[in-house]
Amino acid sequence: MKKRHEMKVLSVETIAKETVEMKLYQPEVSQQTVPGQFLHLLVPGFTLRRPISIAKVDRQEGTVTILFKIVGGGTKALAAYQPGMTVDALGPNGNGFSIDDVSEGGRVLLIGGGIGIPPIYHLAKRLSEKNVELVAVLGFQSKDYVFYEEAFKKIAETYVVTNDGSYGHQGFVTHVFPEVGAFDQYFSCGPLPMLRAVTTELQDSKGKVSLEERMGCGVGACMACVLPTVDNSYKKICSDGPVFSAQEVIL
Amino acid sequence: MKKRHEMKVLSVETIAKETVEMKLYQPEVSQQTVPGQFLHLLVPGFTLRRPISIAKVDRQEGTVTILFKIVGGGTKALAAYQPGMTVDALGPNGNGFSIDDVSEGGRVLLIGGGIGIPPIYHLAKRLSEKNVELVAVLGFQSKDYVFYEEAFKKIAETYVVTNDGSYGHQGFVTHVFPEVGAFDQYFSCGPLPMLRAVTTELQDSKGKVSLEERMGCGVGACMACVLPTVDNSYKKICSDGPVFSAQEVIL
Amino acid sequence: MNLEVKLPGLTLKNPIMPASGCFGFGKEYSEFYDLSRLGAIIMKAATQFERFGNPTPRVAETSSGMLNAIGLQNPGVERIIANEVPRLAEYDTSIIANVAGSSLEEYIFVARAFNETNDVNALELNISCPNVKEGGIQFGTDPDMAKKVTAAVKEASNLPVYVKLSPNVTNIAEMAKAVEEAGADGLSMINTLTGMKLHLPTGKPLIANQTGGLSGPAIKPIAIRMIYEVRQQVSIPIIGMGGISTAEDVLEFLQAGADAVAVGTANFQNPFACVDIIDALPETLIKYQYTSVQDVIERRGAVV
Amino acid sequence: MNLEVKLPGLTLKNPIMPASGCFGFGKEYSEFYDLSRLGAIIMKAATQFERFGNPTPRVAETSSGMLNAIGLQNPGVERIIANEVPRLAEYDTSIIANVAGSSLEEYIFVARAFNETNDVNALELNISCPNVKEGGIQFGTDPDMAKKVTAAVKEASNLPVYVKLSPNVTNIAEMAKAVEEAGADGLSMINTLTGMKLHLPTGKPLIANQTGGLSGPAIKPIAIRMIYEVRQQVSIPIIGMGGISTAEDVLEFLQAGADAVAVGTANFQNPFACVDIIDALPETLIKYQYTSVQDVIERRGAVV
Ligand SMILES: Cc1cc2nc3c(=O)[nH]c(=O)nc-3n(C[C@H](O)[C@H](O)[C@H](O)COP(=O)(O)OP(=O)(O)OC[C@H]3O[C@@H](n4cnc5c(N)ncnc54)[C@H](O)[C@@H]3O)c2cc1C
Ligand SMILES: Cc1cc2nc3c(=O)[nH]c(=O)nc-3n(C[C@H](O)[C@H](O)[C@H](O)COP(=O)(O)OP(=O)(O)OC[C@H]3O[C@@H](n4cnc5c(N)ncnc54)[C@H](O)[C@@H]3O)c2cc1C
Ligand SMILES: Cc1cc2nc3c(=O)[nH]c(=O)nc-3n(C[C@H](O)[C@H](O)[C@H](O)COP(=O)(O)O)c2cc1C
Ligand SMILES: Cc1cc2nc3c(=O)[nH]c(=O)nc-3n(C[C@H](O)[C@H](O)[C@H](O)COP(=O)(O)O)c2cc1C
Ligand code: FES
Ligand code: FES
Repeated sequence: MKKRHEMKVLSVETIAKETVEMKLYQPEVSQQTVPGQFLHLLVPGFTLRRPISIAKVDRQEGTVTILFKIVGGGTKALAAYQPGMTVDALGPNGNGFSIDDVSEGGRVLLIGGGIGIPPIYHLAKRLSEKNVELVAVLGFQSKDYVFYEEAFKKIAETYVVTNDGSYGHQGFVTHVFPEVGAFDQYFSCGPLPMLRAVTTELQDSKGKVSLEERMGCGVGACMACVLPTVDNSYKKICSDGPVFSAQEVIL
Repeated sequence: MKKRHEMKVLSVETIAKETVEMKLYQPEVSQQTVPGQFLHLLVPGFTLRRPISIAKVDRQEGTVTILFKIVGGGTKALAAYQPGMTVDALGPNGNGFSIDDVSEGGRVLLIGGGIGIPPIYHLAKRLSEKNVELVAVLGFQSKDYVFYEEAFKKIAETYVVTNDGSYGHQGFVTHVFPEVGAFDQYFSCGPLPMLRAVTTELQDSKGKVSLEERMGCGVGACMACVLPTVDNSYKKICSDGPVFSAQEVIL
Repeated sequence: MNLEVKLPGLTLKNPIMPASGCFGFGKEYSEFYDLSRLGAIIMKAATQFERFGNPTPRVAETSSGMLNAIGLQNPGVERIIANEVPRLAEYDTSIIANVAGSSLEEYIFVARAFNETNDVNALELNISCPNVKEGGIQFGTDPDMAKKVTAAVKEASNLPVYVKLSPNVTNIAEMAKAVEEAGADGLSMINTLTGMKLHLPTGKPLIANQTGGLSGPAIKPIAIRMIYEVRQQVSIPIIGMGGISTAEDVLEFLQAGADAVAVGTANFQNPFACVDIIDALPETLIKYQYTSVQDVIERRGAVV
Repeated sequence: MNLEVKLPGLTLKNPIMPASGCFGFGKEYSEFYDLSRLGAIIMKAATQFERFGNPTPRVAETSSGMLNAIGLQNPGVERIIANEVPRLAEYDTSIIANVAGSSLEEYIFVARAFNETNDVNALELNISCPNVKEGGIQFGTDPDMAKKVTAAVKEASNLPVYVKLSPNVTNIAEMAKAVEEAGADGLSMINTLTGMKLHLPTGKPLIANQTGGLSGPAIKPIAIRMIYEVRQQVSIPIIGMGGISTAEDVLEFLQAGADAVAVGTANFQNPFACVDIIDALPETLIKYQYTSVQDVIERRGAVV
């Protein structure tokens, strides 16, 4: 049976502009999670839970780390949590990135945009345990927002792109695609306009994308988060996704 | 101009069953308060402020002490406050017990019921600075709810009454009136049925009562807390009261 | 403690059921607890054909509430009967089918289809969905239309019919009396209030459908008022809903005039909402000196 | 930044005013700040004779809202004109008088009385108070009655008339169009939604009047929806209200179709609510790329 977890806050840290890293203790969730899955967090005073991707887990420690951007009341309240407090969470929810079809010795392109980068990092860590070559393209609004560059550099050939050129390459993530070379498959998470550009640019490549939508239940019951599919049907982002084959869905 | 105060919580202590004493730091309020006045407290997550009487002040320390019973969501949330946090308060609100007409060498009867006792204690402290003989009758539901008995005993001849007889005299506060002797004036605060009994029993004596009503604004603007008066008019409990002459209002 | 309630066509072990549309067809929540614990299950709305519903975003958060404009997405009554009802029938609980439509014919079609199954115990006639443009809403705001569709569905089906009322009306008692007259076995109330939220950066409605239905604790005082009002004027039982999230809320609905209740939005905050409420109900009733759910229902007569 | 708005009969330095009944006659809040900072002040309802209102309790708290059933307690229009208006007239702000009544004659009497003063700038015609039993509410839910009282008050007074609409109706746009046709200079919306809360130990309504009017953030999505809907169908200006407590709320109301706003329940939580909102408004407008209040009003045309 699925549970509702009380996760203990171990640390809360601002690691870039408006960007908070929170480490939580919950061994069960830590064991079960695969990259791309999310927690559905209850923030007191708000009706709906907040979906936040899992950015990394440490199964030994029994910890789960999330990263979030302060955009509204819910994330603002979360950012004010103190170590020792607990967060009420459902999860791990959804279907993450399947990496069964990534072959040993292959080359994988990872594309993350802004707050879509945490699940991509989680995936990179997992892929780095396989014998796979990783190339990461990370897009941010501007220099102040950059995070996890060093962490990525340890495991991947990393390109940082900022919209305003204040750090790394200037422009959109797609602008550095000519430089990244050949790859077998790509994985991407980020804002919808970025995902649209990425899937269009890479339409001849095999790829998986992680999507967002406003959620009600977060568990597949309310039909708030549906997405049309190419076969004239639909998928639920919270339970069929958030990760989908780029070929399967209509963005 | 009136202000909205941030009052710092110094201590929170359960001093009897469901009864919490909270000490707050706010020198300005501490200086201004007279017995019978109240604070109007904002509790995050609740629409309306909670009126809570001031139980004592220490002008030297700049502190204000309140006492409250946990009855619903607001008082429950307040009871969970930790030292160091701040409470948003309006006040001191209302008109307290006027003691100008209490003459030196006189004898005063104080009658408090349950959570109506704190403002009576504040008054007793202030009266004890005058050369006045004090008799206090304190009513509680049962033994577990008794508080401030020792504090009263230091300054007043004190009778404790419990409804179920589990401590002190058994019955209602009015039951010990035959024992208290003559007095010049009485002051009372407590639940409405008690005040009705007290004012009826003591209808030939001069007295002042402190009243409660559900409040909207707490400052006299919304007309939520009106009370009919004997002259066919009305008074607002939050701003004309909460203390009224027993002869003036209709309970 | 005895939590049982008897309603036309339904004997419920407790008065708690998930509200239509907030629990799908039970599958997802069956991963959290045993659905046999529920008094009944109200299924997501069924229409004649599959519906894909409205574009997204379909939900938005509001103070103590939420807006939704799902648009009755469902696989169509036939697939519901084939795939969902049999799975739910394995649980020891009652099944209520929510019947929706945009024409009289569609309502009749759906009601007939459920009538053919053995596992559906009652119909909840949804004449009040605010998120369907083709006219679904009119049935819920015009007493004559409401009467017509109620009578037609009663004729099309042998199952007891609970008509789900819309709160977006000037006179709720008039609506209730109309459907009672038309033969409704019970009422279900309230559906959502029509609301809107704007997206400040664009100044446009946040929900793709523009308006959405407001649910959650924010609307509870309106639900209580409407149930109280209707209870004075009609005698058929009422399944009450609108912002219930605690056992105390359930008691308030029962005192106001409901005979059973449904829990909607609260499931999203707490997937265990229904069972947590069922667990807390006995001590809540004891606290307020009631001996059973039936006791609350009987004693309110004296109160009103 | 320029926060000015021009409405019939009113030039407001900013679009913020306290809502009727939530600010008395300004006296109490003048002890917190200088009332000259307000765009305008809407006074507590005035009736022909003094009214003592309903028995207490008159208020109850709800999730993100409150219920009230004050029952239009006020000293009567003559004493308001004698004692309250002159005091308010000393501030550099506009005065709007809220006109209430339980008969056509009473509305006319009150409107005429205010017409004799020099210091009242506009009338808010309260046809929507849900807490008066004698029929006040009927004017607010029947379009023909609303038309009648609007026309009568227009004739009785030279002041611009803003008709305050009740949200307790099936079709708000119909009400708005009716009063526009009858000559209303503007609308004021929304008044409270009728609600109820029970006192669990007794099972009886907590508010002595049984029902009360629901206000506060809980009703904001309903207010926004109604204003948006009405804005598509009428052209007279709208004073918007219902759950406003921040400058972002004000922007949402302006985007939805309001031309100015009133702040009610928020004053009780924060006596500085109006001035805090006025202070925050410029930066909020800048954040969402507007250059003035007028800019929001003009640009929504393109959006709607
Ligand atoms: C599967 C998934 C994974 C996500 N992972 C992350 C992550 O790792 N880090 C991160 O910072 N953000 C992530 N998001 C986005 C995050 O959920 C929103 O930023 C957050 O809910 C905003 O809440 P708020 O109260 O601060 O903002 P508000 O705008 O005040 O929220 C109001 C409502 O809108 C919803 N909402 C607002 N923005 C979004 C959004 N982009 N997607 C879905 N719902 C939204 C909120 O959940 C809430 O119900 C993820 C979203 C999804 C769907
Ligand atoms: C002038 C005055 C002084 C008071 N002083 C004290 C005191 O010193 N200690 C103390 O314990 N209590 C005092 N009270 C009562 C106290 O205000 C309530 O017990 C408290 O507001 C309950 O809040 P709640 O959220 O716990 O309960 P809930 O019942 O959940 O409150 C719901 C709403 O009802 C109101 N309410 C409930 N009970 C009362 C009540 N008895 N009087 C007024 N409003 C009520 C609340 O303020 C709130 O708006 C005083 C009341 C007044 C009017
Ligand atoms: C996401 C969502 C979907 C809903 N779908 C339906 C539906 O299909 N049929 C229906 O009759 N009511 C539907 N409703 C209304 C609920 O059944 C219920 O009447 C309403 O939400 C009030 O209860 P609550 O405040 O407990 O949610 C839906 C409500 C929500 C929030
Ligand atoms: C305590 C109280 C008293 C009110 N009295 C009046 C009144 O006398 N006349 C009137 O037109 N509206 C009255 N209203 C309604 C408000 O003016 C306003 O329309 C409503 O409360 C919605 O705004 P809010 O959510 O900001 O409070 C009253 C509201 C409250 C809460
Ligand atoms: S959020 Fe409810 S189905 Fe996805
Ligand atoms: S509470 Fe508003 S006048 Fe007393």
